[in-house]
Amino acid sequence: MSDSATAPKRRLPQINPVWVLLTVLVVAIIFMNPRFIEPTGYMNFLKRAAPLAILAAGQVYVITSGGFDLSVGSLITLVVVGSSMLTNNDPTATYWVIPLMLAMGLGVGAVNGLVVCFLRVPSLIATLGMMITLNGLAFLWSGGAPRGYLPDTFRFFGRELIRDVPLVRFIPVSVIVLVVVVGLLAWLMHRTNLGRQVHAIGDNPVAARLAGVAVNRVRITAFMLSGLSAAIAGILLGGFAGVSTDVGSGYELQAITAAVLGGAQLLGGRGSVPAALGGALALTAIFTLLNFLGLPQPVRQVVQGLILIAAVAFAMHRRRQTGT
Amino acid sequence: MKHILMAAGALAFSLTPLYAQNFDDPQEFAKQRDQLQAEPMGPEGQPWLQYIGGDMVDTAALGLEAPATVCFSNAGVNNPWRVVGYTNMVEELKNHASIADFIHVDAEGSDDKQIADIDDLLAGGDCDVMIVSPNTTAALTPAVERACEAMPVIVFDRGVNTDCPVSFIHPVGGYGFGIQGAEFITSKLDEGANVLMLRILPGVDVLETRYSAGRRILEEAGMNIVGAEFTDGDNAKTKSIVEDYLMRGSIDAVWMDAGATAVAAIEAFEDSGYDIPVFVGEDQQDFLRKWQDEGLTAIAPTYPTYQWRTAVIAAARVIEGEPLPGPEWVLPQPAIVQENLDDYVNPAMPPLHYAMCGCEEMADYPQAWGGN
Amino acid sequence: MSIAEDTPRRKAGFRFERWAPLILLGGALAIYVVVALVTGQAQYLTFDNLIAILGRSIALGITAIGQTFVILVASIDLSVASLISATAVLASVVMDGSPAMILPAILAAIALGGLVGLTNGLVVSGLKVNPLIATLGMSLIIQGCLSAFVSNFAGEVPAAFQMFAYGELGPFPVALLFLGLLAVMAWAVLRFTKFGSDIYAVGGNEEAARFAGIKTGRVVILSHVICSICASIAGLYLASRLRSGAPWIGSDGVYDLESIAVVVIGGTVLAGGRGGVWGTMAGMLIFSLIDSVFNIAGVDSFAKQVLRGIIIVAAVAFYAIRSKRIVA
Amino acid sequence: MTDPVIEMQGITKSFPGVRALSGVSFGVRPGEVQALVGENGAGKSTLIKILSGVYQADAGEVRMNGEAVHFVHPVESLRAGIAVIYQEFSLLPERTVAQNLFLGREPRTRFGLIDSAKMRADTREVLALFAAAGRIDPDRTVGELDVATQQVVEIAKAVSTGARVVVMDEPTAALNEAECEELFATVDTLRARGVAIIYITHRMREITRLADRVTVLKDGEVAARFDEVPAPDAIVRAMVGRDIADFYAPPATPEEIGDPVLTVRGAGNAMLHQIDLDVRAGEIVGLAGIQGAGRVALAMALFGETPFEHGQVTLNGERVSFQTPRSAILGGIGLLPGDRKSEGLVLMQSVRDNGMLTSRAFAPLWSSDRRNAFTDRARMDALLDHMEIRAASYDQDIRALSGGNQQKAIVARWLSMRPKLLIFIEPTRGIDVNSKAGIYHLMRDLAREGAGILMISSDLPEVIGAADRVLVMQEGRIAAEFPHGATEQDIMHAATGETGVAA
Repeated sequence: MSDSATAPKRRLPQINPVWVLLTVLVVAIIFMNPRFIEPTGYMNFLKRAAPLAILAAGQVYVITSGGFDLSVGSLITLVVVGSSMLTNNDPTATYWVIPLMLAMGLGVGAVNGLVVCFLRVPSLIATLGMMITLNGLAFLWSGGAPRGYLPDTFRFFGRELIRDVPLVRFIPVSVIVLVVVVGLLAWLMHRTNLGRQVHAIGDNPVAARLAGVAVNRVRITAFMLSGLSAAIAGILLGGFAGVSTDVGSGYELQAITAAVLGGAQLLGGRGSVPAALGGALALTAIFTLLNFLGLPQPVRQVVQGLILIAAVAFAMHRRRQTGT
Repeated sequence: MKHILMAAGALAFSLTPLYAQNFDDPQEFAKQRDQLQAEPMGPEGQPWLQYIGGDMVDTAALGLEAPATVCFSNAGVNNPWRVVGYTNMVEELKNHASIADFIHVDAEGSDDKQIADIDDLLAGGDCDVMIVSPNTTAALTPAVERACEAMPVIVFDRGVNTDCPVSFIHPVGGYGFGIQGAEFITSKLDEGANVLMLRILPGVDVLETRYSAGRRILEEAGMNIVGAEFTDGDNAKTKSIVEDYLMRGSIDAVWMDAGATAVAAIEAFEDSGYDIPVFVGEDQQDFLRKWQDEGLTAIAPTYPTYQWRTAVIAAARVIEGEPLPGPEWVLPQPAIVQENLDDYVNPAMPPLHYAMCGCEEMADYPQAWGGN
Repeated sequence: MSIAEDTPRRKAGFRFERWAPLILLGGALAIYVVVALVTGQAQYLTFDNLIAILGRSIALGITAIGQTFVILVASIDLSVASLISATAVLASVVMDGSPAMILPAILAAIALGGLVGLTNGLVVSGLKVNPLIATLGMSLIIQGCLSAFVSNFAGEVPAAFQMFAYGELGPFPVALLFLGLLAVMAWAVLRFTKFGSDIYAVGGNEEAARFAGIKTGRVVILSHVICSICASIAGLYLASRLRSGAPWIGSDGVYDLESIAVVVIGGTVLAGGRGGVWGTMAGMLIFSLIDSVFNIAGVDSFAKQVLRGIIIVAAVAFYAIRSKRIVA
Repeated sequence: MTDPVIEMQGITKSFPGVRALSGVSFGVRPGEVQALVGENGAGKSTLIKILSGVYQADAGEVRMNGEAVHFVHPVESLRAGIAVIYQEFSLLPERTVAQNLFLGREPRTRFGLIDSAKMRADTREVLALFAAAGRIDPDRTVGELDVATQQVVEIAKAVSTGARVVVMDEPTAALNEAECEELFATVDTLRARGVAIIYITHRMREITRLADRVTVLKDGEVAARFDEVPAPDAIVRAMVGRDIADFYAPPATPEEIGDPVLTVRGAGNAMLHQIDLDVRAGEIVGLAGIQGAGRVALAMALFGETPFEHGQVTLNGERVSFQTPRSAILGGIGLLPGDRKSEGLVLMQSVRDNGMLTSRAFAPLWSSDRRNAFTDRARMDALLDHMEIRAASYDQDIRALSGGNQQKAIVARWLSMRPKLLIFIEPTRGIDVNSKAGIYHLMRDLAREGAGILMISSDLPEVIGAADRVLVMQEGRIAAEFPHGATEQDIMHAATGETGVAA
């Protein structure tokens, strides 16, 4: 339309249903437990959600580019186990171990991407293989049980609080990490060429390639960001909870669930980092709520399953209604 | 979806009364309580050679000749307890010239795979004696029965529903573990104190008996059990659960059915700014160190990993034709308490090392166990 | 016009894809023989041992046959593992040691499988939910319902039913013969029935199938029902083999992801429309052989996992690397 | 004269933003070949899709043997005896010829199993109608067959349904001369059997050879109806219906044509042989040929997607050898793919995102998506405005736009890169007549600004009208060259290899 330059029309911002869901859940939690509105309540909640939220923000890149990353859970385990092996009780080791772990996350992501791009193995299988391999590596490296404690310097990010903050009294360091990482990933996804091209290759890789997009480079970058986010999540989880051998198991499916709750389209083309954050918070809120309700683990599983199917069915329904 | 839920619900209601399996057996409870008090026989200071109850089986009639091949079907090395145990086993092998060959197959935590593994060993291996650490009791029974027909079998850790093995090696048991922790709590706190019970998983026999014994004692002493939660053995989840409980009220003691997440639970108190209450953990180094550093009021019941040594010793005796305790070899199951804590804390050992390993005197200690 | 239209397809005399599973299987077998010989354990090269290897992965094989159907229609089923647990528990509880209840238990298990498959199929084809998500959700629901009420081995199968897993007919285990029979039946369905033909059509090009008058939704649903029923049978087999059912046997065996891996290694493509049940059987045998190789070579269980992950990727790359299609 | 088997009356159909058909009446009798002609976008495909039940008409009715029918699904029309052979093949490449032929209606044995023997025999019987029968083994998988043979299978599939009405949509597009003759013979056989045939084509020669009657569609209306086949000129006039000089932009004057932008000498690869080609600045070169002649292969070779394996390529005076589209784009080549939906657009993204895609692809990954070395948002919007793209907003998903507007957005993608050579593949496929003229003038404007343009099109009038020079490809070679103003006959002869007309 020729007048669009003079009066650029913006689409009415459609509210992503995940925010509605999250609001309802938070209200329900507050109803169940009024102390949730105190800093201890919601800060603990955010602290708990931080690793999943970061993971989901990374996963969105891969999903939007048209793939899956199932390897993030075992990558978390490998990061925690590996850090404990490398720091070996030495507080000063943190300063090189953390960069090394971030590099390892990037490296694992790069391998995933290379396998998908050049060996042409579908990402579902490629990252499944990576998941099994990394789990084995974590065990192999540690001989079955991690050998070192994580020093407090390492655990700072996942465990410590910054106290005497005005208004909220205290802020967990992990919440700051969450804000910074998700903010960066959101900026990359929605304000840079990378983000637009991730969308493009997930939408139509052939068209993107013929338009000059370096499809492989973008895809590998998406996997690397997912790997990096898993490494960060691993550092937070290790910091929050200390060493154990199966820290990350199950996180890959939770991350995909969170991204899908946030409206990311499986097989690519659509995805939003803030909405994935919303999805992660909503998922954590569901768990918290079920906990408050005193519902046992099995019920949580059922609820998670129902919500997952309902969210996607609802999205498909809406898409068909809008005729697209 | 609705149909499924209804069907599952209907199914469940028909199940629940039938299959609430009995993990609360007063007779077994009493028996294990006695065994905890009993004076074990055998060499003092070497609990892996000691036994409670005096029955012995003769193995000379089995007619094996040294050196022989021992095959080991392992349920898995998928948690630190089993890793420490398996290391004990490998190190113990060095003490036995009569065991020429040792074949280890790992079922990676799957019943189906372990059955296949045992069949493989029977079909192709040149096994003379088989050691089995069953993944689950009922499922492995037929496979073990078949193995018994071919050769002498030693079973340890979990049992099987047959008495065909030469000996079934195990410590006192789950009730004993539960009793030790809960009695410690009742001895430290008054009636009405708030106790939080943390459990790993439902349905695992050895853990269910720990819980039922613990709960029985706490209830009898009039403790207020504020909750019993499953943690999946997940540190992060444990910490979250404890934090949530702390938001709702005070806790005077924490009872755990396994110590893997004990430190995470303690940290929840620390991070929320509360004093650490009376704690029941297990013999993992990280917990023992925390206990020592923070001066906790705590106890660490154990499910000793030295039973893995005992399994090898038993196999060697079978080969050599020596008698051994059987058909059940009940090992002592000591708890670590304040008085002997210093004997077990060893900063050189990894955090998830189980201190009650009976391995301190072995040749490659501590390197083989990951210590420095 | 698109690139494909203007580029005449090159005629391929030797269709690599058809033979790839056999090449892989041959490779696995060769490795097995070499490892047995090199480690001086020739006793592993007997007929008995071959049977033992064949019998290693019966449950996986049965599940994978079902999984082949859904993957051929370009769907996928992640709910098989929890369904296996559920049917194993259901069967062993219904039987509860009584031989008279064997038949009702089998029927109940298959009915449960049919119901789950029907629901999966309806959600996938009716609500258009991505099959990965639909069946993942279903898996959580089944597992949740199951572990809400059962937490350990429940019930007991009568000795007569243990024939399924432990019986032998001549030198062959009954279960192995059953698996063979099931594979032949699956092959026959895919090869000789209209339904089988429809499966390939829907998986290959859903639009073309619909234009040809095929009720595509029905084909997808029926494939899911078959897949779930196969999983129920695997559950029955495991109940027979383990004498009872427990809520973790499916997930412990990782039957969901492993059955998918087996199907894909067998040359069935995830995008649907190409592949078949013999490839899946080859994939299953490759898995069994690899397991046995690890056992006789005494590979440390952690290294085993590392190798297994690499092998899965490498096997799929073996097919995929030749394609020019962009995958994601 | 027999009664018509199909009668369509007053058919009207609109799509969002486009009126595809208005008040079209059309009929066909048993045992006749009715040619349906019209330019791309005239409404032929829409009419056929309404006949076969893919679309429902907004108004009007379809009668079959005198009874009103209302198909809501292609299966219903198929059952009623109407078989449509679409241009896009609906064959399953992984299945055999026999399986494809009887897809969805396989013969069964008494036990309900597929009767493979009968299916094979029936396949042979159907194929016997075609001269190609001897070459086709019913058990071969379709993917192994070449395009022409696949076309035969596609036709055989329609015939095998026992249809009384067969619709053929440009069936000769992929066939060489001998194969065309086989097809004509098949059509004659069908006609003799009393089958009614609706034959869609652009080629006058085929109309003269086959048709009994001709209906011409233009802009969604019946422009002319001939009960006897008229001279080709009459048909063409009815099809275009306007002053051709105005519809196409005027050709370049000699002064406008500059130095060669692209020179190719002796280049080739598996699909191309001995390609010699020049494209000059300011010039539009048309590339004609039948499907499979290698026109797209040539474009993709120049663009680095399926590179040349030997020979020389010079772009703007420099020797180049592009191995990927990226390097070709950096070198100054742009390409508009022929299949917009599957090769051109990222459908779920906005109009602006589609326009900026290429410029972003060459900017640093981490830099802002609003501005890069090639363009920025404001300039892209100005470009889109300049091309008069009709969209509610440039933030709108591009899939909601009409084909012509989508095509313009892709052109905008390239304009921001200022390419020296632009390759258009089927630039007006599926675009309505008015937008077509816009695209032609746009191409001419680009040429005037100094770009060389290579246009690949299957629409012969378009190649003739829009290009300054026409190259004809045949079997991977450039077979002939014609100046502006060549006739369709000349080009068709060269394309099908009937006579070796050299330029």
